[in-house]
Amino acid sequence: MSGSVKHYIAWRCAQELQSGVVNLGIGIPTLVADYLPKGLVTLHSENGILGVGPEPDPNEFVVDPESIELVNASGVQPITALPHASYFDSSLSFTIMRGGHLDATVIGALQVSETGDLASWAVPGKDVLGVGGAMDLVIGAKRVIAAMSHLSPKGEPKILPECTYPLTAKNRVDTIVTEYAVFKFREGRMYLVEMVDEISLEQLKEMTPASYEVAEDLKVVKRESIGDPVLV
Amino acid sequence: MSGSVKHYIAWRCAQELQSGVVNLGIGIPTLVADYLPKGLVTLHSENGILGVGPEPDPNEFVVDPESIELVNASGVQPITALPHASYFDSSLSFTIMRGGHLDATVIGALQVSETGDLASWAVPGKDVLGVGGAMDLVIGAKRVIAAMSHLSPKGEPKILPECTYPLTAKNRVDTIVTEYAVFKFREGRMYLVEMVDEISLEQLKEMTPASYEVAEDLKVVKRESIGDPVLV
Amino acid sequence: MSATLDQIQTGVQFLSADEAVKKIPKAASIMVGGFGFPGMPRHLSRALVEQTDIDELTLIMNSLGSVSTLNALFEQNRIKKVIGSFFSTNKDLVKAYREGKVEIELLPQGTLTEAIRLGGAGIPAFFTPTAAGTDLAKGKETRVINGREHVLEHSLTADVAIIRAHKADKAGNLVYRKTAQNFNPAMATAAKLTIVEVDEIVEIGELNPDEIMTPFIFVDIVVKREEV
Amino acid sequence: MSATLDQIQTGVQFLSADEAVKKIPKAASIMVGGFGFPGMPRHLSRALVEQTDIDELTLIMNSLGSVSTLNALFEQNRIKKVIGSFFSTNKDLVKAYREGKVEIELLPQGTLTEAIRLGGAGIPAFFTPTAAGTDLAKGKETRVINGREHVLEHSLTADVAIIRAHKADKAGNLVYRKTAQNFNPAMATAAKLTIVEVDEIVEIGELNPDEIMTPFIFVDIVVKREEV
Repeated sequence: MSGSVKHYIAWRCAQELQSGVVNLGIGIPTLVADYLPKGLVTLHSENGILGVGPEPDPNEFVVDPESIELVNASGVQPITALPHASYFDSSLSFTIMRGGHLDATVIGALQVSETGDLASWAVPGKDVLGVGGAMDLVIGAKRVIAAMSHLSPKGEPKILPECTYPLTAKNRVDTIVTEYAVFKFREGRMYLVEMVDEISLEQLKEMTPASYEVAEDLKVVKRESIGDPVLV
Repeated sequence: MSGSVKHYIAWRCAQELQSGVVNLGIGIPTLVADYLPKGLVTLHSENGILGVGPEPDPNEFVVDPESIELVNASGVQPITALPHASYFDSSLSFTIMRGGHLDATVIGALQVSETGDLASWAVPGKDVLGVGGAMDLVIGAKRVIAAMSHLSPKGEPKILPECTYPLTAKNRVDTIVTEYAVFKFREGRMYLVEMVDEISLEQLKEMTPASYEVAEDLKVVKRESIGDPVLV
Repeated sequence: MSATLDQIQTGVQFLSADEAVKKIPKAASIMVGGFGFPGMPRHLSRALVEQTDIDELTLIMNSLGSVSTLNALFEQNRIKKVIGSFFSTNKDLVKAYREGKVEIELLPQGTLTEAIRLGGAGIPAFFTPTAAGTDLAKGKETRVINGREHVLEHSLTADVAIIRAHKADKAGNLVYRKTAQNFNPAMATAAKLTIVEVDEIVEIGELNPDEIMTPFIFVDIVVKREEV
Repeated sequence: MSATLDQIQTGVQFLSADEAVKKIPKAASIMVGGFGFPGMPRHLSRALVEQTDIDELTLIMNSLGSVSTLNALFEQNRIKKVIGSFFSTNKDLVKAYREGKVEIELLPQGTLTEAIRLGGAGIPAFFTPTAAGTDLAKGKETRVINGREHVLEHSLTADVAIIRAHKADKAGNLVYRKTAQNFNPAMATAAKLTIVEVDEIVEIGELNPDEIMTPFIFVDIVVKREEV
């Protein structure tokens, strides 16, 4: 997937987020931060901060593992804090997540099923030695936005009748954003609500084995070239 | 029970406490504070302080319900804080209690059984509308010292084969201190370890229907007149 | 996302006590902070007492002292149930209970605080050793874990929490002082609508981010206390 | 009890890192604080790596990065089991796991932190919605509560916690900074022996009592970090 496609997906996710508190997962979701309305959306990071600011200038900031105290959920990437930020321990951080207090999370996905199941952490047949905070994020956030390429790197569909990869959580996805389309779950049914004009409904269906309905108000949009945003 | 008897019981409890962190219940246990070795025992109060100091001078301190911020577990009695004090919320306060972190609690008792059951919060046939933190204290403290008069105000025994009043907790009492005797529980058995010289073993037995053994090293002591301690 | 001070909007509202209590629905469950005097939201309590069309309430609070500003609610017959740990000394409540006007659910204080904290954390039930083998465990599921009997307790959430803090900043972050914390931070996490009264409102950036005890995400409405 | 500063003794010991790790028993379970770099007790970790007669260890920690000072323990074959949420990127650990030398128990990060917090709070088990219906719930008891499936998780305690804080006072009270808190405050409560490394040791009374995050009751040994 090209950088510009990733940025398009991130930008499109950001359009879903106009206020509130959001946790962004790793991968494409990290890019979403650049497109959020300034000051209206506050970012939470599970390692213990509400009010994540931009990364410090790498030319001015040297990471010393012995003394660094402010990083994002990677555990190693330095960040800054916004003026309204607060810090807390892991228990309170996961109270925010599991307890239903996040307005949304944007999370990368390996597969999503037509019932909103999410697979994002493991691949069958491989050792499963890490899960992190993904399951808590997805179980608790008021909205779960899956940000993903429409097809796998091998060209296989990822939006399926049922996930074949190990689940992160059942029935929790609220919105799927890919480079071709946006799907939303309403009362347990999956709807196509937006697609780009460069493909047909039939082509989309072919790439999307999950059963879904086409929303009455389906929007057909031009995929804009986003490119790297200019950081202010 | 006369004031001097209460003070004797409190003083005798304090002899059990030479270091660590202790929570004192209401009634006689409150008096224990006056007899503790200075600086070696730190007091915890369940409303959220570790490091309770003496009450402020009532002539200099006016309680304003609108603004008072530092009280003991009564919720209304002002206290001071020692130099090493810390404050915390109820969750952490009960983590200290239930989690087994208190070295001891001294608690008033209505009845104690020969298996170490404690009844301290309710009387049969009356409305039971309050329990407070007693159950958590007794379930969690490393040592539970029951501070009590040997007989009820009606002259009835309180140290019994089985409690007839509603229990606070089962098998948790470690030491019983009355104006006549001290009992300790060792490996599930109750032992008489100390008594005052003004009564005989037979008289004590008569007041104490619980079955207990007389410790090999039973101490017979003179009950000292304690009186009000001089606050420094 | 390098938002500056004047761009930050968290959605936390700053209202008067009267405006705030108007947001409380009829038949609401309400958590009320405080342990005795400290941390008790007396300013919001007075406003609630005056807002007489909100009734059939369930109160979740540690205790209700005999001089509590909320006692008028019993005289007004507006309370259906109270859940907490210590009500023995409140004559109005004991009277209402004896007359069958109020239901009381008694929990050990540590079970109450943990039920609230876990309610806010999305954990609906837990096994505690507290109260095992006592009357307060009657009718509750028990289980022996690590050789010791435990009671299954269900966590608590509420429609509304009315709490008290020392300061809020204009984002809605809170700090508490001394023994006035008590149940307030946990209750802030466990209600759909959290209303907090504070002594002082300060600018964003004036609170040390390491010392903020309740992040704004748990706060909906901030009310500045007025002198009584 | 009006103790003055020079009379206060809490029993907290102040030792060197080498002296401190000598208190760790063989075959101990050890909680290790930190989330990535911040809050990781690197000074104590180095001392533990050098104290080679302590083995058959169980580590309880969120993750073990590929540059962790503790990785030497795998080369030294001193680890029996690790419990935590993310180990995928640690080549030494993955290698030891594939060779059958190390057992790994994987928990969702929120379940891990709550299991530690509740372990310290004397609550041995809880129902969480996290992981319900996933492979990480396999073999675990489940129950539908409030219409939703939950997994019964057992709390964690340990023989030892090695953690990191910013400052300790001479009573043993601790404060943390920024995202270096993470698992440290909960781990301090959940171990029989809590050893903490700090940047600075200050006099009693220098920490604001409202800002102390770990009261001394949870601390056994304080070690001042030395410059590396």
